[in-house]
Amino acid sequence: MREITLSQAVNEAIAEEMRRDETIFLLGEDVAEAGTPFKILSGLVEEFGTDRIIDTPISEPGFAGIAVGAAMTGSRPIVDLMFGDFLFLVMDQLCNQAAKTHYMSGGKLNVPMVLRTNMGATRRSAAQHSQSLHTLVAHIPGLKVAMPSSAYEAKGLLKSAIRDNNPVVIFEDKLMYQDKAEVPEEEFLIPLGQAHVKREGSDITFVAISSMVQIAESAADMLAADGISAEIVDPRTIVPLDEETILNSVKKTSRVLVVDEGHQSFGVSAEIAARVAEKAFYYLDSPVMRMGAMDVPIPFSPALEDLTVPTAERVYELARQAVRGEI
Amino acid sequence: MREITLSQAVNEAIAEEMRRDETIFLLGEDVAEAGTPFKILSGLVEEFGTDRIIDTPISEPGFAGIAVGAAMTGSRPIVDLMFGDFLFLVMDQLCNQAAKTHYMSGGKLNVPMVLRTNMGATRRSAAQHSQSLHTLVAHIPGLKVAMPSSAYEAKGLLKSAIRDNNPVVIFEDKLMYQDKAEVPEEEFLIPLGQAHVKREGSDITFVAISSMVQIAESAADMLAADGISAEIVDPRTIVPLDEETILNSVKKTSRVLVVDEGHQSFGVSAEIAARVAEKAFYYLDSPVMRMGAMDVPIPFSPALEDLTVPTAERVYELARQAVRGEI
Amino acid sequence: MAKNVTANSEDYLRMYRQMVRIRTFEDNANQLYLTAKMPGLTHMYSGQEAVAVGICEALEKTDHITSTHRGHGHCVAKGAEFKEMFCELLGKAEGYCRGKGGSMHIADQANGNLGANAIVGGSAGIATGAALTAKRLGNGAVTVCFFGDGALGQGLLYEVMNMAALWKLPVIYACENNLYGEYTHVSEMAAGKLGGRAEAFGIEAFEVDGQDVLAVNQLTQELVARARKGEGPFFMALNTYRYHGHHVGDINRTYYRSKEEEADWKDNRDPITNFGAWLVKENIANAEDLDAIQAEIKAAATNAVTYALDAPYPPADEVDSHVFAA
Amino acid sequence: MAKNVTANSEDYLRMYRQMVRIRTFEDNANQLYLTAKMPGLTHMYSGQEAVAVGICEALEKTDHITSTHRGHGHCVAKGAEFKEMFCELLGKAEGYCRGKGGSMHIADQANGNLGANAIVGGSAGIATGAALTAKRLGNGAVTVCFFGDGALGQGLLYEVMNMAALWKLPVIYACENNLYGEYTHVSEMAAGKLGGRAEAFGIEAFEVDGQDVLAVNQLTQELVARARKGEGPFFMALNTYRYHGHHVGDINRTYYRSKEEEADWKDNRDPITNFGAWLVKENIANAEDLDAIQAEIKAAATNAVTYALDAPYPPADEVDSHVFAA
Ligand SMILES: Cc1ncc(C[n+]2csc(CCOP(=O)(O)OP(=O)(O)O)c2C)c(N)n1
Ligand SMILES: Cc1ncc(C[n+]2csc(CCOP(=O)(O)OP(=O)(O)O)c2C)c(N)n1
Ligand SMILES: [Mg+2]
Ligand SMILES: [Mg+2]
Repeated sequence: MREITLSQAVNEAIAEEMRRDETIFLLGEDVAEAGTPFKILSGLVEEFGTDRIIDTPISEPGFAGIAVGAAMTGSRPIVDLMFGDFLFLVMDQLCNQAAKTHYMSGGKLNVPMVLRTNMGATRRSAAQHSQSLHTLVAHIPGLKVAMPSSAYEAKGLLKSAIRDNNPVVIFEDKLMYQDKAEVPEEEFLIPLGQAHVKREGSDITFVAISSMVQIAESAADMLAADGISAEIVDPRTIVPLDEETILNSVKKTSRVLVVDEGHQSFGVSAEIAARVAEKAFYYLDSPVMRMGAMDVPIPFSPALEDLTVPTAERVYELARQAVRGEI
Repeated sequence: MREITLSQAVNEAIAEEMRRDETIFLLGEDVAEAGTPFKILSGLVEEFGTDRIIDTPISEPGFAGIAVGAAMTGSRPIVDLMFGDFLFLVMDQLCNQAAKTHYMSGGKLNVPMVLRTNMGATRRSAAQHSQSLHTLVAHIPGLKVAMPSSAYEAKGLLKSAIRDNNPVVIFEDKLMYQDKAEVPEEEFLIPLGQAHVKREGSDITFVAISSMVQIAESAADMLAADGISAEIVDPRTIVPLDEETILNSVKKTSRVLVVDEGHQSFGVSAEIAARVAEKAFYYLDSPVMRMGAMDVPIPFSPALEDLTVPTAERVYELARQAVRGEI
Repeated sequence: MAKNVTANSEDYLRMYRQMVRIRTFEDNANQLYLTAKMPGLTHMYSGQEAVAVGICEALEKTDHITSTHRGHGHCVAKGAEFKEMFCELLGKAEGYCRGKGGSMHIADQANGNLGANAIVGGSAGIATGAALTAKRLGNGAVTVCFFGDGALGQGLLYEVMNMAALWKLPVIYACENNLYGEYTHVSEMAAGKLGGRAEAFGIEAFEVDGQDVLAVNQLTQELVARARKGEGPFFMALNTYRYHGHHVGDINRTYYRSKEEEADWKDNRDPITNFGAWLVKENIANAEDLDAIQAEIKAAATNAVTYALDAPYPPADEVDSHVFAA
Repeated sequence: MAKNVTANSEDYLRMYRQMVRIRTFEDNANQLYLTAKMPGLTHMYSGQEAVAVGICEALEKTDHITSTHRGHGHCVAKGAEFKEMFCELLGKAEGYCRGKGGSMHIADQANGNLGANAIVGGSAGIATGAALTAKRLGNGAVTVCFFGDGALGQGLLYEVMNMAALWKLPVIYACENNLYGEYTHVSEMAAGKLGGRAEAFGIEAFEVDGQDVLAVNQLTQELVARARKGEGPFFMALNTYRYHGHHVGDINRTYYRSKEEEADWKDNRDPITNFGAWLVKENIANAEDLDAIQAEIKAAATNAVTYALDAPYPPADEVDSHVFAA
């Protein structure tokens, strides 16, 4: 199968959906001629025009709010939020308005919008351009949250998100934009709320989110050399969360390590760990483990930054100890 | 000992600290003559003047940002955020600026500010005035988060928060403002990061936050009638979290139910449950349980709203089943 | 009060009726609250009727509005019915939002009301987005964004006014200046000139007597027509006054405005009384006609209240429906 | 270029030196990036030197500034040293922020620089808050808030300008209009007139040639003096230009501005060249003096770069220090 980059996958997903549905438009900073600083959207303005690929001023709360209103009145806007760290600026529009409108109106108003943004550290971008803030929106009822782990997921999830009748926030790992994966030429969708067992195994389950799937795969390779078999579950969306697939895996392996790039405390890894501890408790052979980013603002210095996020070595080490009964 | 309301406790704490330290001032909407809509701050402007009790326009991001800058330059501002739901509006100033400044400056700049706000549903205030959003700030490194469970805690924690050299967010339950508790006349502080064992017990631990301590107490009373002894731990601050007190209690009782009024999924209850599942795993006799608010926007209708938050009956029921081994 | 260029007797009487309907709705809501039959809090629109009616009478059903915490007036003016409104205020299943929204989130999408909002200034983006949809679809719809003087403190408004101006969106920002945000006077909350805040973005700004329904209606008709032609956005400052406290029952705060000021507005500038007098003077109606209208509306409100009080709450299993749309 | 009323030869030469120091700093930073010695990204201030220097030379050490993502110029102009700055850019322990902040968060609190900010417009509140402290303490300090034309899109700015105006705070909002926010022209981002956005709040607004260090300095001196007397706040729009791409290495984007435009600014409006020529014309320095200054600064920069490249990274255990202050 052909391989394309995650960036191309996003571009294709948007182009395909925009061709299909006139009500879709996209807005954000430097999305048109510039195609975003990451050049993810290059070419779209040439095909769809500045009427549908709209450059905004640097007004995140404002254009997020505009998207909410457009979505309530028959449009399907896609918001491009240049960095995930800017989520803090749009929280009111996203969480007080978009997330609650359907419920508050007793089901009469819909907000079918997608907010695409990114996450991920180790790009030496320092504390305000390196955060992985998906937990914040996952905590707010009414928002769906997708976490693609490769170009394949990026395309399939984004297409589903665009067709969904609810506000969906999608986090792309900015270090993965140039990573390639096999992506079919034919149209496909990945449903929101369906986890993927990325690798089967029997001794321990890794629940790994976004780029942490790659980390988990490297760790699993290292474990294999020790004769330890790891299963990898990629939830793909954290809201809705496919609890069943996760629990089934843990029930089979009896051990779990949740790996996520958000800060560990009060993070997504806590939710998954808590569900396992509640619902697969009697199947567990060792403590529920998790690994997130350190609870520190992301430092600029490369010497420090690399210490803050989960690595394959540390995942491997922790898993090995668990399987050996050392934890 | 004399009893005062939570509202009076907050008022006293601010007045005492402002008398002690000229650099403290307070700002927010209708805080001066009006003394806030809840009348919590009545009398302060008469004593301290409009120079130190400052009415602002309806500009939450703006005055939060002003507080950050004032704090960086030698003031100790207290921000009054009228409803916890407006946190979404100040997230950038709080989480990208206040929380990270000390770290990003390598320890050279401090942001000694307090943001007081509230939480809590069942006041028929609907989806945008009923949220309990403490998880959001707890997830961001650099912020401390206090959750007073009575007038006593409200006073002691707020005084510590004002003296702390970091940004501290303090959530008062708006249903508790008129609740009375014993509060000493003499000056006292409650250190941030020290849990309180509110009631000793042997069969199950309730970790209960803010007003959920009252719920846990009612449930414990009901359990006592069944011959079941519940211990109640009130963390008092969730950042820093006094993990040791919680784990010691669980190790003793071998069962835990975390009760919190934030939405259950991806909430504070998940973090505490996950820590227990990791660090007290071998002491547990039954699954780690938690109860938060339902994962729905808070509905207006009284018939629905009361279903969304934990109640003593449901806590009692769950605990009883756990102790009887039915879970 | 100047005759509208385009309105006829029927229009005038409908405006009168709509203003009376708002006042009557609020009187009943107030009573429900004071007798502890209404849960929660609500904010009375009484005194500001000419704003909502003058504006909404210049709109089509297919035009949109966004509303505020003080939103009953907008809702009635845009075409809502008493029964569904009272049901909503009481948290009943037959309310416009099945009781889930309540007073502060009442919406009526069938009539183009995108909803009240409990975040001051929170709907400025929504209104502007609705106008963007209209522009893209080229359907000629106009959106009016209602907000109070207090909302001028919110930065979001300036962000979206800038975009509306850049993109020439068919949206009208209607600032109801009732002089106070809660207990603070507009002069302590807003530096400079109100209209200047729109003019800064190249948006034409207008000021109008918000107690004069015809003046409001005339100006709105002009602006709506221009907005439909792509000449928007526009900004209107409407000078008005709220009769009640900030919210129902909130009556004992005398420090922020004087009883004389209140009396002056109520006695001399009441939009319904004045418009009624004008209708009589112009021989469009006589005093008995107006009394009959009032009586009829009062009876309709009483009926609706009775109905709503007896109506069922939503069933418990609705608590977790409508979190996500299908 | 008009002589300053208050400045003398020494002042002029210091301004010249400071502009050269900024340009030289940036040339070295650019080189470090292009040779892959510098981690991350950085935004060059080259071309805008007269703004930072003209303003900061009118300030005392005890006055505050807040800076932006394009902040090296402000940092140098407010008194920072090359060594600590390069160490910071390279993530070394001796950097102003122990390597934790980097280019986008460099701060130098000893000289009153409250820090660069990677959130566009993010420091508007901080600057205004610093001015509130100054007003409360009555210490006469003034704060200058630097921001780009792009930051005019952020609502926060309007919220805090309103409060600054209401409370008469000693803060100067300095908008560096270099015509672009990333790859978008200011005319596509900002409707209306730049200065009008401050005047809307009753704030006096000024426009000045940001390539003329003396004009900038003269205006700032006047405004700082007035702000110290309680006549603030003020707003300045400074017309300027950035020579490099939006960030270092970002050079292949020709669609948003023309090579001719770039050449025009560099060839005809360079703040250093023009000020140098003026110094010679006024007999304050001759060409050799200026060459010597340039050479000396170049050498100092080279030394600092060498030092910083060899300097140690912070130890691993610093990763979780400074999360909370003691
Ligand atoms: C963001 C936000 N801040 C504060 C409040 C609390 N609040 C509700 S109404 C109000 C005053 C609003 O004043 P204005 O906009 O003039 O409307 P009015 O009440 O006069 O109709 C305030 C401060 C809120 N609901 N939302
Ligand atoms: C809130 C926010 N939105 C977007 C960005 C991405 N960004 C960084 S610099 C920039 C352009 C800023 O333009 P301007 O304020 O004119 O400053 P200049 O780069 O021209 O100095 C943008 C959009 C950001 N850092 N912060
Ligand atoms: Mg008002
Ligand atoms: Mg610029």
